[in-house]
Amino acid sequence: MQDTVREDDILLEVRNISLSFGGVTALENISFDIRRGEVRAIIGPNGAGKSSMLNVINGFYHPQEGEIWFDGKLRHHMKPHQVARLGIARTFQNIALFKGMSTLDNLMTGRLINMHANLFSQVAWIGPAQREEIEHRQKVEEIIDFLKIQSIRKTPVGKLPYGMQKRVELGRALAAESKLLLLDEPMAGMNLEEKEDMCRFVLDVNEQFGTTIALIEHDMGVVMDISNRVVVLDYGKKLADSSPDEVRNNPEVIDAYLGVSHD
Amino acid sequence: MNDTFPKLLVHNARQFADRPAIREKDLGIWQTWSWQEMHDEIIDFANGLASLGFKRGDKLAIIGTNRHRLYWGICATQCLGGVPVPVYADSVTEELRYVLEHAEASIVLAEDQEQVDKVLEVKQDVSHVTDIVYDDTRGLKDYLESFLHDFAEVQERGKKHAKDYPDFLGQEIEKGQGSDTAIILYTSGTTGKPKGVVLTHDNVLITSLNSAREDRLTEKEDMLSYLPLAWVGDHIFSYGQAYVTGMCSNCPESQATVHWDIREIGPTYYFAPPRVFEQLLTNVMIRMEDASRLKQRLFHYFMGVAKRCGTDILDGNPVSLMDRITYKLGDMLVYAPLKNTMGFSCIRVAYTAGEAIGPEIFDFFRSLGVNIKQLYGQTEAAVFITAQPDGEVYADTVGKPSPEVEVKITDDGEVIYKSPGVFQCYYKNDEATRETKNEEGWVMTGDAGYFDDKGHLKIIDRAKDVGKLTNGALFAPKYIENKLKFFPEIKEAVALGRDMDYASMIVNIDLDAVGNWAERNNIPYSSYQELAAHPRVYEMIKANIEQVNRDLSEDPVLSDCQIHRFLILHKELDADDGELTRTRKVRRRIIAEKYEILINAFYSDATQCRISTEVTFEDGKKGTIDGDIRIENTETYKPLKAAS
Amino acid sequence: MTPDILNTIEVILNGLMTGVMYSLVALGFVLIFKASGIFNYAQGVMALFAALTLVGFQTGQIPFSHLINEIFGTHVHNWGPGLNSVLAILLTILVMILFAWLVEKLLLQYLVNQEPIILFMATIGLAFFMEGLGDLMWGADIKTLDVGIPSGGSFWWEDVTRTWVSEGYEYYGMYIDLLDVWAAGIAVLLVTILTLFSQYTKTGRALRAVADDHQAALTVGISLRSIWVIVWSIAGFVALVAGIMWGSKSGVQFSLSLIALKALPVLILGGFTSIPGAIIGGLIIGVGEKLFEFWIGPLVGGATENWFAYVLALFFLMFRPQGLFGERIIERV
Amino acid sequence: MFYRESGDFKTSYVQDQQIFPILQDRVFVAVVIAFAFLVVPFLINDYWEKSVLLPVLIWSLAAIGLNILTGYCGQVSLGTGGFMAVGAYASYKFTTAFPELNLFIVVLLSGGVTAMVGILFGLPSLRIKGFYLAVATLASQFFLVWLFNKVPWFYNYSASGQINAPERLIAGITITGPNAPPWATYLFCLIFVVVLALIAKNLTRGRFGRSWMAIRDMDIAAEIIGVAPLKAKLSAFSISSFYIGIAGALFFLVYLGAVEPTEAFGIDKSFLVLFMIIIGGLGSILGSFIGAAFMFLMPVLIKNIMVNGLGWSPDIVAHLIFMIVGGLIMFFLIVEPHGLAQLWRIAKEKLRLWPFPH
Repeated sequence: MQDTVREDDILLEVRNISLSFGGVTALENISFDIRRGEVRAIIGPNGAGKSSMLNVINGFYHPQEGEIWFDGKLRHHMKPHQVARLGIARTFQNIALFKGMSTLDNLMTGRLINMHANLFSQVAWIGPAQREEIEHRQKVEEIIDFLKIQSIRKTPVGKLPYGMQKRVELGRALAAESKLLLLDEPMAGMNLEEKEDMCRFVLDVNEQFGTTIALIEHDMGVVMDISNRVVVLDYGKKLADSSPDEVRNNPEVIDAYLGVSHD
Repeated sequence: MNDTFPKLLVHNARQFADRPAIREKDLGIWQTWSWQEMHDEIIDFANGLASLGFKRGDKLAIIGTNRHRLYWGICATQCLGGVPVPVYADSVTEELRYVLEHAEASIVLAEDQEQVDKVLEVKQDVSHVTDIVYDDTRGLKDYLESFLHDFAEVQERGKKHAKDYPDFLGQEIEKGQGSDTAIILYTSGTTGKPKGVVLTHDNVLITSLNSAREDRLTEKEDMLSYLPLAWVGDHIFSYGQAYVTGMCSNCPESQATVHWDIREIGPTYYFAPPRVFEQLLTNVMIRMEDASRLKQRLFHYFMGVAKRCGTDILDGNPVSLMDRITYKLGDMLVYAPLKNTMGFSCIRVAYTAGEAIGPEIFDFFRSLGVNIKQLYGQTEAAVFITAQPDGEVYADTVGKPSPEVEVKITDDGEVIYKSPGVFQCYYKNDEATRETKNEEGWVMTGDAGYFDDKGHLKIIDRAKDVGKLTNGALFAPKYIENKLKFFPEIKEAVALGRDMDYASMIVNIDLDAVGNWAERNNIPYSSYQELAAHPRVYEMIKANIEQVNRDLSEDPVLSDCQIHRFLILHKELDADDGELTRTRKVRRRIIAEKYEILINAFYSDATQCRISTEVTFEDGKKGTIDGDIRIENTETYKPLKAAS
Repeated sequence: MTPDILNTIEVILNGLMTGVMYSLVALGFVLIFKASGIFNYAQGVMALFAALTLVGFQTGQIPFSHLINEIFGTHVHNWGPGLNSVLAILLTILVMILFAWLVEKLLLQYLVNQEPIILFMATIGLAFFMEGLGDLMWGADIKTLDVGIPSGGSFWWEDVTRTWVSEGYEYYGMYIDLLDVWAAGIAVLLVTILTLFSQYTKTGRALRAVADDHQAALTVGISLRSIWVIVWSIAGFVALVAGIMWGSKSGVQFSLSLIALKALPVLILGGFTSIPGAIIGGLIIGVGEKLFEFWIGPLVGGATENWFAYVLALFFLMFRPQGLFGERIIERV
Repeated sequence: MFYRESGDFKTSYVQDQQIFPILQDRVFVAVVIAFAFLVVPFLINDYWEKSVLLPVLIWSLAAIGLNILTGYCGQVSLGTGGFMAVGAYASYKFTTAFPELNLFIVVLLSGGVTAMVGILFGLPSLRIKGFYLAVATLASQFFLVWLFNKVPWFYNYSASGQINAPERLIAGITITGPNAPPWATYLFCLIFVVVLALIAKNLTRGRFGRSWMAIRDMDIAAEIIGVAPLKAKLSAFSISSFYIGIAGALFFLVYLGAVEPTEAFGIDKSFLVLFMIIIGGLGSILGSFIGAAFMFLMPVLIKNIMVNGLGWSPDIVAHLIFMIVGGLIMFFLIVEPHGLAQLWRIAKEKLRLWPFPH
């Protein structure tokens, strides 16, 4: 990689991250960066530490070593909800929607970090709370429109088919209007058509809202199509970090990953 | 005198100021614009168009579904004395290219990225298009072409333009006259290139006004605008009548959500082609199948009551007190909830047109108290030629001539008319204009029909399809076929008899309906062929045909068309075998060739006929089906009245 | 030793004995929780029910006699003089197995894959139901239970401990109820049997397999439903043992079902899945509450046993949410 | 069947976010409330007050409170009885220490005190989940009741250890004490219930409600999208306790008049309220009402039928009621874990689709 990138083009940088659970190493000395406005893919075979990496980025796991720089600042020990407020949103590999709520409420929940009406105005409802509610409802409706999920607006998400749930989850992450969007296998378990739709949405999000995206994905075709740069992890170590084309031709990567993915 | 739509807009903005003018389900709610707000938006957009260099006489093509801004585009264009040219949203690029080229459109108003892409694809071929304005910005952020404009951006330019030339638009609106061209509507002809029907403000406005008066439409009506913008019906109902009455048009969220949206809005005024009503009825029946026994019995009992007295109550005919009370009860328990689920609770007037509607379907809705009526119209007439007045509604007629419309039947049986709505010409197609409209202003409809003794027009068929039997009596194959196809057991029917002594019929049974019936009656069958040849099926179809014959015998004009002989074909007519078009219309010529043996047998004494037919299977392989086909005679009835 | 020290030792010993009782109830919880993930609130009521049934058999009561008399105006009470203890215990075991089968048949099979908290609440419902049922079957009056386990203070121990006191103090010896000693012995025996059972029998191994991984157990052909019946039967048996002990000690009565509540903090301390945990947790709670009452009780008006166990569990949870022997929970997303 | 929604459409989010979006529902609720305020006070007598209306209203309030914590925020609590006791004793201390203090304020302050206690006992919820937490809440139940028994300051050193509600007036009308007219106590409770139910609805449909439900449905995901678990759980604990405290205060002041803590606020009350929300419907304000009415009135009804009607002995009937309650709990958890409120929702959905089945 040519290092012609300016410092403030980098949205997130992880430096020498190491993470272990009771002696088992999950990540070992990982460093890479995510530039503003790009789609960054993190790939690797099962157990490579991809999800752990995302968990580190959004503060769910705390690495024993290493630094995380976000938006030009060194990030200190933070809880996940504080990280969310910094502007990092994510989706989950196994759908983690709020099953008892409707699509609309799930998306509204995604906007909670932007809502501030205090207890007393909530109690009264009419006034600031209602105004705030409507203001955010509008934003959420735009996302509903964007993701074309109007018809399931008031359906409890538990009743939705899998592909739709994935879409709603993306919507919930979008609702936060974050700077960085982490997608953990957004296309896992989808059929071809759903995958194409989801690819389209991911690219649209990136273009329309200028959101920086980091995603974990197994489908190499998808990764090659939509990502600008790819990090390859294997057994908690970084194997490669370059453009999709270079990764595709990297013999080490082929050995570790591509070779076995065609079984 | 408000003789143009822009003038009406200005008038309505004063008269109905805060009343809703247009709604659109968007972002989860019914976004609403009052007449005043709509007026301001349209004025801004018109000014914006002017700033783009759009001027009197220019054409503005509009492509997209029912979006409020596209409707605004129509009026804004008219404000400047320009001519809107709506294009069907599902047009392929080829059609779009033709219309844009032919109409010489200079600006295109497109709904969204999809339509913009289409327009961009054809743009280099069509020289006139200078600018493209789009409504929905989604996905268009990266389109950097300077001739692409966001609708809101054009309105912003309009505001500036209005500041620079404050009197400009008012003067332009004043310049407009009733005789100016209001719109060009391209009809998708079944053959050849589409023709652009030129209608003036007078055409649209007077027709709208007359028809609205006839049905006493007021500014309180709600109309669901869900049919294609480029279709004359939508233009009259959602635009023409809306402007003359001040009522509100409601645009659904999307085509996929129409049935939810209608339920929410609960329109008071509604139009749908027969197939929509048919679909609704089928849905009702299917959904009732799953209901509990009690509900089913309740439903069927009260539907029986409705059948007995519902239409009479609707038409204001005398009905016994007991029936009135039961009907009222039925209304509480069944009819009103049913109408509620379909969104028909508030309907005052609903129209259907375009093709014949099954009497069962028609009566079903009328007996519920939904005032559906039939009308007969054409793009060339700005819709209204005839319509059924309240209280005079029949399943088999299309009503009486609308106000100020004269209708005549030519000697050949063709319906012709003259009205204030009659179009000026086909755009840049004088030859076609001359063929359709004569010097005195009479327009040929191309339909054969006659007036019954109640003064109602009855349409029989396309004039060119109507022939004569050897005795000189009228033979209208499609009319009889349609009558037969209203029976659920019959899927297709082909009537034969032109230049013959009598009419015969080739029938295709409906495998689902008849198969179902067979299962219930323990009739085993393994194939369509076997079921079709079953004697009891023949019996059933025969009964159906005789029912049709009985109806026909009461018809003063068509009593000679009664079917004398019929057969049930051993295979289903299939588009793959060329017997039907892809849109499932019968290809008479192919059938005549293919089944010549059968046709000959009809007009001989044979009661049996052997035939071997080539078929194409689903996987594309060819094969043959052999079969002995029975031909049966049917009862015919003495005509009730002699032809007048 | 001063009498103070000796008294403290006595309190500790008594606490240990009470703790054994808690452990017995907690044991039933752990068994069911391990095998089915169900937190069986009804375990205490099962003990009450088992004890009631046992007494009923012993005294020859006719089940539902009150209800029958009420409805039909009859005056039936007993069908005979009653059974001897061994027979009564065997019959009661049968009843508990029948009960386990019914629970599986009527309740559990409909609740497979429900959230744990729903299952928990269902067992609360079950507890209420059984409480009503037990009372309706056998009457709500307090009954004495005697299956021949010796009870009363141990004079031998009193005599032995009397000699431990330092010169110049007056001391009457430590009081230990023989019943408690028996209970402790039986508890040890029970745990041993259960351990052997789960280690060395096929059924036992199947139980452990189910506890480890439901799905895996299903794929190797272990019928979850029969496992549940077995586990509930064993829990029923444990409940019977606990019921006998508690019943012999303080009579068979409604308050017996409340020991289930006491078993909850025991479980929290010991962890829900560990049999040794249940034992040690029970001992800690038993000793803890007795000592606390002994030392602090008098200062605050006594009756601290009502809440001590819970508050202790609460504080404990704050620092070790997984209990003493529970595995550390690593949360995943 | 009765719904005619066609034409009842929403043109703004304000309309769309109403508590009762359907016109007919709004009318119905308005009629019910009007009836409760304008008609019932004229019909009420002692029996209806003490045996039906007051307890149902007060238990509804407690059920709403527990539902906020358990139904909405997913934190199971078995400490309801203890928190009700806090409300009761707080109200006793307030009204005896400041006899001039308006009763409305006394009750609200009692709720406030209970909310504080709730926060204190809610702290462990940050580390403990599920039934671990349920067990931990038992600590509050037993400890609090013990406290009110053992510390004489709470019962003003009265010889009996009981507390008795002194007579207090609002605008010249006696609200507490033996001489309070039924309509006054009823209206006093009704005002609290109606206002607090509305507030509960407002809270649960807004920012707070969503953060609670997010924690309930998937706490880890909730935290990762930015819900602070500390705030969400403690706010649920405090607001829930506020409601339960008010219920406790009303229970003591206007309903019982005299209480002894072990008897009035025992663990059985905790279970009772838990059952109310399970049977009524977790996560539903309406369900809290239905559940409270059902759980309170069902035994009363059975007792009336069997004891007064059939002449059975009360203790047999009491056992039967135990069985029925337990059976119902199991039945509902199996058949409809979302309770009567869900049955009502389904029925309503059916009525809206009538005559179609779906």
